Amino acid sequence: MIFMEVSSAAANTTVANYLPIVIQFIFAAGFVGTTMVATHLLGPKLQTKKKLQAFESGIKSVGNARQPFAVKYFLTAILFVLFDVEVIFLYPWAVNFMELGWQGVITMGLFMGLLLAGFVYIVKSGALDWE
Amino acid sequence: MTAVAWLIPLLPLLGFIINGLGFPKLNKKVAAIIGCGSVLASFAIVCSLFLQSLQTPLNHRIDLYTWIAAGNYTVSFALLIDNLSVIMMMIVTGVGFLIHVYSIGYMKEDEGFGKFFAYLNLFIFFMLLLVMGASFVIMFIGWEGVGLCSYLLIGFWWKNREYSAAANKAFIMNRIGDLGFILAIFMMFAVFGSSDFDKVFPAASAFTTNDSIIIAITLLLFVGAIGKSAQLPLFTWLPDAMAGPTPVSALIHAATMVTAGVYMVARSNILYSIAPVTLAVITVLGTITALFAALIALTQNDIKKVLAYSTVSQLGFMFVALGTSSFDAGIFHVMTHAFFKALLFLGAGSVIHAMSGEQNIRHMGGLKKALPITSFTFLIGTLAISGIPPFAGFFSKDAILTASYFNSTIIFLLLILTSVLTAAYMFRLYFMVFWGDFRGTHHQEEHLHESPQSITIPLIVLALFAAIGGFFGLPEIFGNHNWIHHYLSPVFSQNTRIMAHADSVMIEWLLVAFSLVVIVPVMWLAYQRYALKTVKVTLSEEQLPFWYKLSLHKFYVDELYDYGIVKPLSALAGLFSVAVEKKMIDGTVNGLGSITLFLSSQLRKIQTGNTGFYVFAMVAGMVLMLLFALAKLNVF
Amino acid sequence: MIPQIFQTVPIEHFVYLSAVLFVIGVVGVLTRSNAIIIFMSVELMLNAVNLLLVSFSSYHQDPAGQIFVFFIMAVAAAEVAVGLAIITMIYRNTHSVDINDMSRLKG
Amino acid sequence: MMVLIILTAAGILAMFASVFNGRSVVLPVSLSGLFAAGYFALLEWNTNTTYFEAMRMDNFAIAFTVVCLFAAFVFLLLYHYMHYSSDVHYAEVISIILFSLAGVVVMVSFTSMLMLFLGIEILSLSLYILAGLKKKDLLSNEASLKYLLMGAFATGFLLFGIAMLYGATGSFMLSDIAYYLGLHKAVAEPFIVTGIIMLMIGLLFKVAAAPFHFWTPDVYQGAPTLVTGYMATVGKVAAFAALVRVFQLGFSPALETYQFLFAAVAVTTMFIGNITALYQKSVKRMLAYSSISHAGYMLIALMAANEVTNGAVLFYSIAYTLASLLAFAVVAILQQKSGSDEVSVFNGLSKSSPLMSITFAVAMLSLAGIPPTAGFFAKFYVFSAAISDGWVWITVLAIINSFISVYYYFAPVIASYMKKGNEEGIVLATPVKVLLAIIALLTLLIGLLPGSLSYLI
Repeated sequence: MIFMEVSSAAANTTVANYLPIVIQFIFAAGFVGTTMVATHLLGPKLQTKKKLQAFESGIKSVGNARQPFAVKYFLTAILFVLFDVEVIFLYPWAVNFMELGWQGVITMGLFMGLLLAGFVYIVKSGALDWE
Repeated sequence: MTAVAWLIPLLPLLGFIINGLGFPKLNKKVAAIIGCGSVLASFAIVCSLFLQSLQTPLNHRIDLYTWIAAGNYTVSFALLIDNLSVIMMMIVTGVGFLIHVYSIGYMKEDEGFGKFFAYLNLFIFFMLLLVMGASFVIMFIGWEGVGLCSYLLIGFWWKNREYSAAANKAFIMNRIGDLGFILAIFMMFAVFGSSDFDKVFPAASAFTTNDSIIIAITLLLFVGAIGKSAQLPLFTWLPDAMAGPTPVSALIHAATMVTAGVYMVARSNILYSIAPVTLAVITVLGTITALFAALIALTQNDIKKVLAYSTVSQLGFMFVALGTSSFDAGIFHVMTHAFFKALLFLGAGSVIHAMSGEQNIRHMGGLKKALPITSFTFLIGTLAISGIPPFAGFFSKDAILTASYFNSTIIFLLLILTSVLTAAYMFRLYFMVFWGDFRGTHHQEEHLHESPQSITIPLIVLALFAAIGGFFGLPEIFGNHNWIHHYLSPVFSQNTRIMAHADSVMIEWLLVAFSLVVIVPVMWLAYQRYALKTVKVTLSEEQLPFWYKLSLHKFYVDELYDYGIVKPLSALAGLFSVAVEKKMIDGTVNGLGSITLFLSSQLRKIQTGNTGFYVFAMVAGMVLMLLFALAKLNVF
Repeated sequence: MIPQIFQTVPIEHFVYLSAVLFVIGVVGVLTRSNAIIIFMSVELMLNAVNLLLVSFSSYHQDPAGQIFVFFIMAVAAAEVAVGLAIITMIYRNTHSVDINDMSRLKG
Repeated sequence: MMVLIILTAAGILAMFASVFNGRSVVLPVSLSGLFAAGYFALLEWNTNTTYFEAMRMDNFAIAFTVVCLFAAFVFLLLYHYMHYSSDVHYAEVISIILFSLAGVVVMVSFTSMLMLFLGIEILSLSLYILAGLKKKDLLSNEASLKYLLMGAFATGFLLFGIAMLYGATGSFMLSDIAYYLGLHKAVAEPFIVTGIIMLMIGLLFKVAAAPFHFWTPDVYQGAPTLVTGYMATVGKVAAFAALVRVFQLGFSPALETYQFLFAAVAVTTMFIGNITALYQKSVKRMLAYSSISHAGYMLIALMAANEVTNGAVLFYSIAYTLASLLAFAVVAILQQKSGSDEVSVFNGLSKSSPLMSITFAVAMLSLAGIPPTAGFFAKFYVFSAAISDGWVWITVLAIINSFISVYYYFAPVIASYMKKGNEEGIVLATPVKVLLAIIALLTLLIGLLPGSLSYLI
């Protein structure tokens, strides 16, 4: 077993070693908790019947609030995800910016150029036109 | 001439290409010239090879190019020209050419004329490949190719009919045979590292007699032969194949393709001589097939069906010859059989042609006046197949009977019985068709006519050979040395098991005597029953006196014949054809087909269309694979 | 670049965690019938692999594992884009994203 | 590398052509891209050029690249002649095909697991989209969704396998993995075994081997016919090349841990494919099952894992690709004309289009493995690869299977020659005719001269 040595080494690990994970958990839970509590406390509370309706201004709400989104939202969201994720390739480049030098710049330029080409295609084919 | 031997298969292939591409634009005359001319040209080359082989035995290998190179195995596209392949080539191109000529007349009204010749040429090409191939792989190519052509040609007239169970049966049976053949080839690759004759046979000689590997290979090869040469239990496709045009029946299902199994066994005689067990199997199976098919032929009413069963029976004879190690007798019978059976089929075609497509012999009768040439040549064919000296069939059958006599008395007696039956059903056929009164419709009678020259000339030529072909293998007693035995001896000479039984003079005389003593009375009985008596007994008053003129004594013999021979044999034949052929063999074959289809209908239900199930199957598969792999490593 | 302290956590623990996550993903694919949720389960499987890769990367002191993770993320994003587009297309035609309704092709 | 650049550039050009109203330049651009890519691939013959320790253009890679480029070339032409005026997404389809080819090139030339993953995904994502081309067609939708969900699921397994192997060996490089396996051969490591099997499953899914084949019939039937043809040829051949490559370059020292699994999968695949195909009315679906069974035959060569394997797989791929190209082309043309893909549309084809019926017959003969077509020798190679290592039982089963298959391959051929149908002539564009004739001739030629190809790799 390749992990044998590690397993034996694991004998002298302590709970303290898990501290970063514990801290991360605390942060994650704490952030969610804090935000929820904070909005609850900070928001002004005027709970009249009309206030609880989905729309005010005298227009009665009709049907289910869970209407399908317009596909346009969807398309934009999908495109956002695509371009957003590509950013992760910038991260290792940024970290090693100096070592990679000009070659890195050129490579990333090419990468961004290809992304940009995709973007141009999207704009040209009208995927971002709202109407 | 061996330098241009590669042209022999190439010419028919060219004919196929030209006719195939030209159809339907090419006019019929040109198509016929190309179709027949290419085969004739091949035949000419073969003839020159034959003449050469008469001086010095040929054993020439032509390596055209390396065909397959897979790892350690190479198969070169090589042709083998030796005396055995030359004699087979003679049969294929010679008889093939005559049948091509015959087809010009037979198919002239057909709109698929050019296509028909293209298929025929393609068939000749593959058949030549089969007999000329210098390795089992090449032979297999030809083997599959002729099967394919047979399939195409049987279906030639099936345009509007539903694709029937009969065709499937033919298909499955041939598949089973091919399976045996190809498995044998792969076994040869595994054992000898090659499938070339000149590597396999010397290597096989090193094995001891009855070595299990050799037995397995020979048995598998024989399974291939069973399928192709319509032996028990895979023979029922052959009568069904009669649906094709008659020249096809003559060429493929009588003269050439069905004898491929015989050729293959003869070619691998060295392998078989090491496996006496297989030879015994072949002998027994051949005998049973011969007897069995002859019994069935006795009661058939379709002219082509009778001939088809007769072919099966004669093929049985050939296998007995092989099984008793008289390979030359087997090939000799292949040759004479090609002559007389092609003749009979072509004659039948001529009759069918004259009868406007009628095939039921009960509706024929008295055709000898209208079709004199056909009738005469058919008679020669009948005499030849019945084994009447001096016609061809006598000598070849005689050689087989002699060989079987030295092998086993029971086999010998059964074959004698089969010979008698052969004479009985053939003369029944002959007399029913050509003698007696015409029993067809008035319309048919008006249109009775002798066939055109392109049909009668091949008949005459074949009749000539059917009459004299036997002298190629004159037995010792007639003073002449057995030509075919000596001609083929280079091929079979390495074979140590072939017994020299020159001291069989007594047997030879016995057989001649037997032919005259037994077969001639059978002929006479058949004449009584089928030529003189009205077959479909429509007793009208005018005819009765004629019958009474025949003596009471004769009537008695007739009764005896009826109750003593015909009735029991008919019953036996009925039993065989219903219980064994239909129920057992066809049942099994169709059963195999329907089981597979049933499996198919069940298996497709797994494909539910539900993605959830698909994913589940994937996961289940993964778990199984992991479990097996980890269990194999003893992880658990 | 990788905090030393993580390397003292036994690698098995990471393997177990990601195996569990992976199996949760598999079970999600197996049991749910909503195409989007199945898709999310697949993403969960991919992220389990990501976790496994980074922990091995840390264990082997080899950045290749992390590079691989980047590629998985990028490809997963592309897959999501294509997948959601297909699901949208189907929703427009059938007003359902239930895969049990999707069995016109069978046999 | 040049090959990848050219294919990507051609794809981008084709993509832009659609938004800048340049439909007419799409075909010239894409075809010249294909030819240039083929040329540059062949330039590297016998050079074994390595790129970034991630790809190696060895002869294996080049041969498979060229086969896939040829298949793509055929489909581009067919697509052009059948859909130029009818499909609004004409240019996009072609650019997606070009992009997917970039994935194919990566898949057949990788030396690192990362590239294997990327190649597979580039190809698969393209195929997911292509399967759903007919946006309003519910069957096409369903095919696309099924393919996507199951494909993504299979990718999960593939990645998990890669991760396990990385954990055990510390590298993504095939050569490193092979080195490690060679060193620790005796050690039964669950990590390695699990890794190999998970990865195997991911790839077996792509080649449609049982029991990971369930997507195939549904997707093949639902997808537009030309796309199905593309999947069945390029998609399958590339996936198979990847499978061979990863097991040969990476895992060969651990042969005994997976060999019997391949044997079992191969046998199951052949039987399921062939037997289920018997009952199909739709020719497309029949061809889908047939393609499953062919994966089974090819797996036999892979399982044998000897010096014949590469040649056998390449030869089989070529024979299978040529025959499938013909078959799908004919089915696509008939389907466009009559709107159905049932066997009955073949009725009377020999009258209405002799060329199509004869080429289709050649294709079926080749797929059924009847001499002297390429398919016979393909099977011959594969079986001799198995038999030379003593795998007699599997050869017997494979031969039985190939005989079963003849039955269903003949059904449409019989329909086209022996049944009466619509005899109105079918008009084909001349390039399509020439293409069909050339592929059929190639099939026969390779059958007659198989030796010339077998020395390639």
